[in-house]
Amino acid sequence: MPDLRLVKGNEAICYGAVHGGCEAFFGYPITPQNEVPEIMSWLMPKYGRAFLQAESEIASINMIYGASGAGKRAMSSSSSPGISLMMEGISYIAGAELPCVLISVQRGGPGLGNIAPSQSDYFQAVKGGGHGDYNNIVLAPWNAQEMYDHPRIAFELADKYRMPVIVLTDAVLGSMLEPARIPDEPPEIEVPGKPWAACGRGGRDHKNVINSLYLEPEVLSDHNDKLQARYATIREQEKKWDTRLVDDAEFLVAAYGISARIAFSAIKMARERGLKVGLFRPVTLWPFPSEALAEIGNRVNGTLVFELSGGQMLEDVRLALPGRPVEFFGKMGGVLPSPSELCEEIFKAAERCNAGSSSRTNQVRV
Amino acid sequence: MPDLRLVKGNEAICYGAVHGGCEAFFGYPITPQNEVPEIMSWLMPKYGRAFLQAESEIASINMIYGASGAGKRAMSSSSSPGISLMMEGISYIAGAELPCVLISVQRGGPGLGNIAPSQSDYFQAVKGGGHGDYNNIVLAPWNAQEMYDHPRIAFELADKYRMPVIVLTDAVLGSMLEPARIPDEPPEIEVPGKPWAACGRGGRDHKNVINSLYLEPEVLSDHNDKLQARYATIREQEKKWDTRLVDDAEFLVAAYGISARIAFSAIKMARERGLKVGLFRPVTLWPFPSEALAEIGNRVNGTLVFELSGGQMLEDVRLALPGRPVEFFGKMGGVLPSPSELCEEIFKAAERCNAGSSSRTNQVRV
Amino acid sequence: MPEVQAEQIKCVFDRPRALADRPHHYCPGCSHGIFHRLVAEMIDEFGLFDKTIAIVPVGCSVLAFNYFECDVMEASHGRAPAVATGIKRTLPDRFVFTYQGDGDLASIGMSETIHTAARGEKVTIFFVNNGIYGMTGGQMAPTTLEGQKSTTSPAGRDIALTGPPIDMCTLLSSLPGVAYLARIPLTSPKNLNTARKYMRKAVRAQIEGLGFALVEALCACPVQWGMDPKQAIKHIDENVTKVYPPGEYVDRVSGNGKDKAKAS
Amino acid sequence: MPEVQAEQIKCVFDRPRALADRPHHYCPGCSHGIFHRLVAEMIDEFGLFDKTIAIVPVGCSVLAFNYFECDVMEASHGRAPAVATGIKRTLPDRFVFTYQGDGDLASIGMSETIHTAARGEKVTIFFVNNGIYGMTGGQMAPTTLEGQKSTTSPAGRDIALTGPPIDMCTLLSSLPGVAYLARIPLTSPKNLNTARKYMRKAVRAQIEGLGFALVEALCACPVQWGMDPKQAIKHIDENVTKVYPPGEYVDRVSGNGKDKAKAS
Amino acid sequence: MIEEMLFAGFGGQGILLAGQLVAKSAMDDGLYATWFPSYGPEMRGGTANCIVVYSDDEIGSPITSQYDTVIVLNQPSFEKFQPTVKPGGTLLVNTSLIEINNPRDDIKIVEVQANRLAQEVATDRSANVVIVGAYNALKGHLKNETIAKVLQETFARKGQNVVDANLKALTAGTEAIAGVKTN
Amino acid sequence: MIEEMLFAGFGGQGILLAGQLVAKSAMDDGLYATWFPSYGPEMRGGTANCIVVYSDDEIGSPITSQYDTVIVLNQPSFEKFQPTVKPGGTLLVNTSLIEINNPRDDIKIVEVQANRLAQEVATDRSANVVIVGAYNALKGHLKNETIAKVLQETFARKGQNVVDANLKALTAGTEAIAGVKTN
Amino acid sequence: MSTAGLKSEETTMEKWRLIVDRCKGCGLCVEFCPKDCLAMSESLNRIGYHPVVLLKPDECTSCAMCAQMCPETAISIYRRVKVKNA
Amino acid sequence: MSTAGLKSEETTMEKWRLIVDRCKGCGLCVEFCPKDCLAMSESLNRIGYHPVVLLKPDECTSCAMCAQMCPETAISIYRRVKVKNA
Ligand SMILES: Cc1ncc(C[n+]2csc(CCOP(=O)(O)OP(=O)(O)O)c2C)c(N)n1
Ligand SMILES: Cc1ncc(C[n+]2csc(CCOP(=O)(O)OP(=O)(O)O)c2C)c(N)n1
Ligand code: SF4
Ligand code: SF4
Ligand code: SF4
Ligand code: SF4
Ligand code: SF4
Ligand code: SF4
Ligand SMILES: [Mg+2]
Ligand SMILES: [Mg+2]
Repeated sequence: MPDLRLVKGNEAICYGAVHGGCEAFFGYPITPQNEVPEIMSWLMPKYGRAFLQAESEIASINMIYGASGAGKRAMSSSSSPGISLMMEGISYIAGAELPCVLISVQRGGPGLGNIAPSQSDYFQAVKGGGHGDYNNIVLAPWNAQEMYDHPRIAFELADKYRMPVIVLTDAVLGSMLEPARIPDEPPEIEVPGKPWAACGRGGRDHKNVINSLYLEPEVLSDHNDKLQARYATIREQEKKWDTRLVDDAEFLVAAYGISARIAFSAIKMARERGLKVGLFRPVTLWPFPSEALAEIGNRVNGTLVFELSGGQMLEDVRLALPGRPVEFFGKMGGVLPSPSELCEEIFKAAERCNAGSSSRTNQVRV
Repeated sequence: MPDLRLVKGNEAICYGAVHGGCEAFFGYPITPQNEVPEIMSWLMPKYGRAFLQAESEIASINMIYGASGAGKRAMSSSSSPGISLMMEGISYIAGAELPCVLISVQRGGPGLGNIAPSQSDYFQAVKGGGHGDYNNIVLAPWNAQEMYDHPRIAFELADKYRMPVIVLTDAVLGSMLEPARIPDEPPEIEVPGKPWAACGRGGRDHKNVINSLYLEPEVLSDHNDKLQARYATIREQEKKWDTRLVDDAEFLVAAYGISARIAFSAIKMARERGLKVGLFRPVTLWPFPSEALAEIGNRVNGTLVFELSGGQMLEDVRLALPGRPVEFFGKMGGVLPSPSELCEEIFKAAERCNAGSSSRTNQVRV
Repeated sequence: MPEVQAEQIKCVFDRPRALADRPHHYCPGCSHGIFHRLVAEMIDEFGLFDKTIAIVPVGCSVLAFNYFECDVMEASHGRAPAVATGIKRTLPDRFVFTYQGDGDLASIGMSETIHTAARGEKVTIFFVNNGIYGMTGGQMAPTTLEGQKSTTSPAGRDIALTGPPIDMCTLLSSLPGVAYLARIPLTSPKNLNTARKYMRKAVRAQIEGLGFALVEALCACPVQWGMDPKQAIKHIDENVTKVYPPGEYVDRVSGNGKDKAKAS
Repeated sequence: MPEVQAEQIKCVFDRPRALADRPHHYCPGCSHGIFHRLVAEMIDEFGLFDKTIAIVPVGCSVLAFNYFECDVMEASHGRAPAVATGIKRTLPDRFVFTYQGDGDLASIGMSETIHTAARGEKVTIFFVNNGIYGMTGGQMAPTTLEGQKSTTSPAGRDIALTGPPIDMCTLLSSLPGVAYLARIPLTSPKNLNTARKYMRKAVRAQIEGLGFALVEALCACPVQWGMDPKQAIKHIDENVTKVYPPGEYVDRVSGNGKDKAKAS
Repeated sequence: MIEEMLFAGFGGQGILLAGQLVAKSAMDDGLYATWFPSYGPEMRGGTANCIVVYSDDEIGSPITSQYDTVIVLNQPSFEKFQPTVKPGGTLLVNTSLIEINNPRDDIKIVEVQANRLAQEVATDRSANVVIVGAYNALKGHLKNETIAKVLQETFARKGQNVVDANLKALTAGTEAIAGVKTN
Repeated sequence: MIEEMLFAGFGGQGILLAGQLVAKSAMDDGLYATWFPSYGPEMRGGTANCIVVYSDDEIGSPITSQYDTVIVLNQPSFEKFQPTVKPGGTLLVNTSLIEINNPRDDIKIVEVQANRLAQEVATDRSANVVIVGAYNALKGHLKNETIAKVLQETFARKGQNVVDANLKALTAGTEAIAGVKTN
Repeated sequence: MSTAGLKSEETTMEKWRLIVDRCKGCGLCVEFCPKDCLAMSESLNRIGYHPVVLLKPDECTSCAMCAQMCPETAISIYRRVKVKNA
Repeated sequence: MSTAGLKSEETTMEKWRLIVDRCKGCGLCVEFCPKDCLAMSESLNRIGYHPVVLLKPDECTSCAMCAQMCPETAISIYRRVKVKNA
């Protein structure tokens, strides 16, 4: 087992990517993920891989399209405004069935907002900020170890399903130092062949075309059906989640990423004060582990969704728990509630649920 | 009452915008909305208003930002890939509390897709394809008359709430000819004052700043709270919907825009065949008329959501009808089911609901 | 001993191998078809068939992946140079070219064009300047001539409102990353031969690792110009070339290694 | 009758009215502060206080809306020229300027910069070229010098990989929509006077409706350059100006109406 | 009454205009009407078609897959769209350019030499108007005067010559059905 | 055991490094540890602070609002963060630069002349290390040798001189608390 | 002067061949033939255009100017050459 | 050579004024003073920098070179001028 290193989340991402076989990185600086291009600028060349600081996020995502279309494991990293600029490109990548990995280090929005931690880009990543019916697999790490592990997993899933995988994280996890086990050198990995890649025919008896244009409605419809079928497979096979203290739980908190960390502290506090609270943490935000959540959510008195947003994952929780009391607590703009503040909210929410005063629909923000 | 004119939806939009007080149009060509910039190129100058073909959709949305920040009613129009490119700009406009109107004429996706009609950009418009917690008011016209009326309404709502309003339509409604009552000349309208506009101080005792940057988390949090409070007001006051044949309905179809047109034909067919079906058509997609839908949806045997997508509005319908049987029928890629095909689907869905075999969660696509 | 001679039929002109044997979707008289063939000839001539990756744009030539027989990627509107960069950076020994229209390259894709040139990216761009948005129905392009009618400048392009046409060759010629830059109208068999000469250098610029190369073809879009194909060709020779002078703008490929940076 | 004289205290240098009386957030020795003041002086000098709309960028000067006392809009990264266009097209009698860094204007905003210039948009750009991404922590900009270390070129900029630095004045100078274009380092009181001279013309270009105007200031970013402020100033004079020659590149403002398009 | 119809042909044959003529006439006759076009990616030369619906009741779907009437001006359209005529419906065929193979026997197939008739009274380009005349002669839902008025409005900008030529083409179409050739 | 602490001061005072020193030492001592920074938009001269948590149990939140220990190196930080010390917690104050106004009486306020001590044994710049020494002398959660080893690793690249100076600063801090000044 | 009835894929001449149903009748080949050998047919081909025809086969020099200018690469050109009989 | 103890907003000299707590000690004014009148203080001001001080007020010519170069516009310059006593 490799030694522990005290690493920044952004640093862990770089090692995770390179160790996960990343062959090309294209990115543009933006706080709070600047360490990613900075480290990649020397780490990639060290292993003979391509690094280029693109002139913009739009160029980045389109360079990825090219590199990925040519059969390479390609990645970019950005934060909220930069990710928004990639929406057309992401939709193209999804449409052209290309694998790629995108690191989204969320910061405060909307607009220029600020550089403080946030989780307000959930909808963008999970529901699809670009046009058309497509999905990204979305992974949500919660500590430095997962910041290291997820890029590799992301590349594997991306190649397996030929689609974009987003590692959705935030300014805290990106800039926080924490121990993680990271080998010194990239481990041996196996990368699947990509017979579809447009890398020059090299004697192949047919040309490969990377494309998302299907002019005939029937053909585009079939293409969409194929994508939807793939998404259905992923929903069946790739849901991942994590729980803490749920076995005897009477109340549940659902949170991901940094929120789950705060929630974990808060539920421990709550338990000290006598309330049996458990934590449900989706690790894949898409596919969302609805059934696993329902299994627990249906036997507790209520569920509090905690996010650094105005209530986005909330909708997926509500969809997973129709008719069950679901409460919400959120903070926006980079404000992080302390565990004790959240603990108070847990008590209030639990009380409302116990008293039956938690409206089962009042939080619908549609 | 003005005479009927046989107009294309895209043409109706132009008259609607100009008659609604549009003072600046910036846009970039893209099928299936090319008539909009084409008509605006002569219609706007005719009334001394600004028209400029921008070099890109990104430039368009940022020109709108400028014109709107300067206090003008500004609009752009585009279709799926072009709208995706505007996501950063839209988020900035939302963050800076600027009014603007955006016409989104949806086409087949993802990626380049095709130019056939589609409704697969619902999530992007309704959940927020850009970063951060923000909402757009989203209007969904279903005939040429509404294509004319909605831009004006959109400007009014945009100014009232200082936020983007999207008219979400599609390739059929955009290129279809239909009679609409459109006056020959722009009617007199009243435009609210914009004391916040950055149009030069002109002796004002303070400077006006158009901005979405709030570096301090607490301040950005307050800003977000303010936006959320505004959104709550809008959810209370601005929901609009339309129904057909719901009074005696035993089954319901929920659909918007062009889908609602097809559905309207289909439910008439179904009624001829003895099934009492009604139509629920949200006119505002955000705020989504959940309560109005619930009122009907809770008393019928089931609801079929019909969209030209893989199931997007579906989620809002499910959120509005927790625990109720909700079925889905969708077509992607520009394929338009005929009314009779949809009629078949209505019968099948109604049967499943009557038989109790409509799973109440199986359609969750999260 | 007198040589015995016989007569044989020799093919002197035929479709290049890299050009698919299928009908184009272009309008009658559209230059895209000619330029496609010239590009395909280059692939044949340099033996690049098996190591070429073409990037086709969004524009009338959006379906060009059906016509080039090499591997192809379809880029989003304007971003072909970024796509090319992504490929070339990971497969530096391949021949990577983009084929782009003027709306694609000079309007929405301006940033990618300039930056790719500025980086001296070793890719080749075949640039179809027809001064109009063909595909979307004849809207004004940044390259549309002064006074030219288009569906978004129905009274003719007013340069007081839109600025004068953008001359991409001149604009790019100041960038040191550019190894080769030339412009030629596709208006006669003679010009096609010059085009071939230029295109050869643009291929060599990449193969020899010299840097970025671009050949701009002045093309006809008879339909959107409202002209018949012959008129359109004449219009290019008489009017378009005045605004866009043909010639070599940058040449760091030719033997002497010096730039020849003057339009003829 | 001999004049009766008395002594009075006269202010010979003070903060212009258009510059807010509050501390900047910039690092010690950062040129942004100087350039802010020069811009504010222009607003005062031309009496534009009440009709100016400033557009500030994303970059270290992102908070410049706190410093300019006129109306201000904050643009998204790189898009200030589009925002300016949106304003100027609807309020043609206002004075509209953007203030932009080199990452903002020459990297992500390249397209908006070029197109706004090409359209001859009647706006004025004050361009802070410090050859680096100051705000985000010293990453390479397209303007970073060859061999210069940055956080994304830790071994020094390798132009074989990134291309040589982009010279915006040269690039823009071929566009006929440009009415005025000049570059000056902010490295001495004398240069500041030249800067004022240039900036006046850039203001006039707009006021007189002549077209697009841009003044590029070669600026110091001591912190990201890893130099102290004095070294940084010296570095500009000795090295930066070699790559970016100061002078007037386009001048359609001066009396004679002719271009003077040569860098000194 | 609801009439759902399709017009199909080459891009240059004036298919879209023919449909608009019918839709506009229907509107002017006080009916609800919709017209919806569809064409390939090419600007010229590809196939084009449009769907027209008119009715005395509010129109739901402006598109459908089975038509009361289908009008085809070229061979590919004939092949492609013959199957979309509702049983008992009408297929109007431009036999100037179309060879009728495998005709269905559950529909009414009407042959019109649209190009020839057009050339006779005007130019080739008016074949689309000929067939509109034929259509209305067959179905009779619309007022002939209304169609003539709409034609007049549509072509007014191109001069009275053009208007007249098209009016003649309309009449030629009408008469082709009536079987009464007078000139 | 869980220790939640905050370091705060000007950007140039090595605040972030001091926090990292503690976090790294905790990790090397086999504890869980997190370090989270926060700074203003300025690259230099603004205020900076970081939160360090270490514990013998898995750490939930790496951030909190009340701390067991707060270390402040400049006046604005003192004003801002005194209220964030948990009742009974410790506030370590760099009295070289801070004037203590309105001290709370429910916390332990420890004064260290960090800049002066640093200047005495090394340079002004080591004030951050001085205060880390003082902190551990007070709390004693971490092994002094570990901190010294981490210091060694951290400054190795800058040469043994710098390492030695910082080791001295560490000792100076330790001794300031021990009240034993030996040199 | 008509290709009417020509249902084959190509009009095969010895030196000048046309894929008839690929011709879009643009007339560029006609325009650029230095010998004025070509003209447009009055019939339509299967894709709805009036294709070109080689009016004067004897005057054709196989110079390929027509083929060069054809956007459809519908024309191919052959030449009778004398070869050594090895 | 120290402004220590200077708690006022400005150091007020007749011809040379500094807003002390706005000075970031960059030294550019010092560098550009043709008369070498300026120097950095050893004390810190309230924002944590060593501000500049006017060392030789008598030699200062009010030329404003220092003020010109100050990124903070922390310096303002005054000059004693003779005016007609109207
Ligand atoms: C992001 C985006 N914006 C706009 C379009 C619509 N569009 C398709 S092609 C085109 C312009 C084509 O013009 P040009 O590049 O000159 O090529 P041409 O058709 O003239 O060959 C446009 C605007 C698009 N597909 N994507
Ligand atoms: C879309 C987007 N991408 C990236 C960023 C991050 N960002 C902020 S400022 C900046 C560059 C600043 O450099 P420059 O324009 O040269 O200004 P300076 O700070 O040097 O004055 C970047 C990349 C952003 N805010 N938005
Ligand atoms: S529209 Fe113009 S560019 Fe497009 S295919 Fe037709 S002629 Fe060619
Ligand atoms: S980082 Fe550079 S540009 Fe930014 S404030 Fe500091 S010195 Fe100025
Ligand atoms: S080969 Fe030459 S001579 Fe023969 S038809 Fe063609 S252009 Fe004319
Ligand atoms: S150039 Fe080609 S397409 Fe045009 S008429 Fe001649 S053969 Fe036909
Ligand atoms: S005014 Fe001139 S002489 Fe006086 S201190 Fe400033 S630079 Fe020196
Ligand atoms: S130039 Fe200004 S900030 Fe710099 S030292 Fe002098 S007074 Fe202080
Ligand atoms: Mg074009
Ligand atoms: Mg910079």
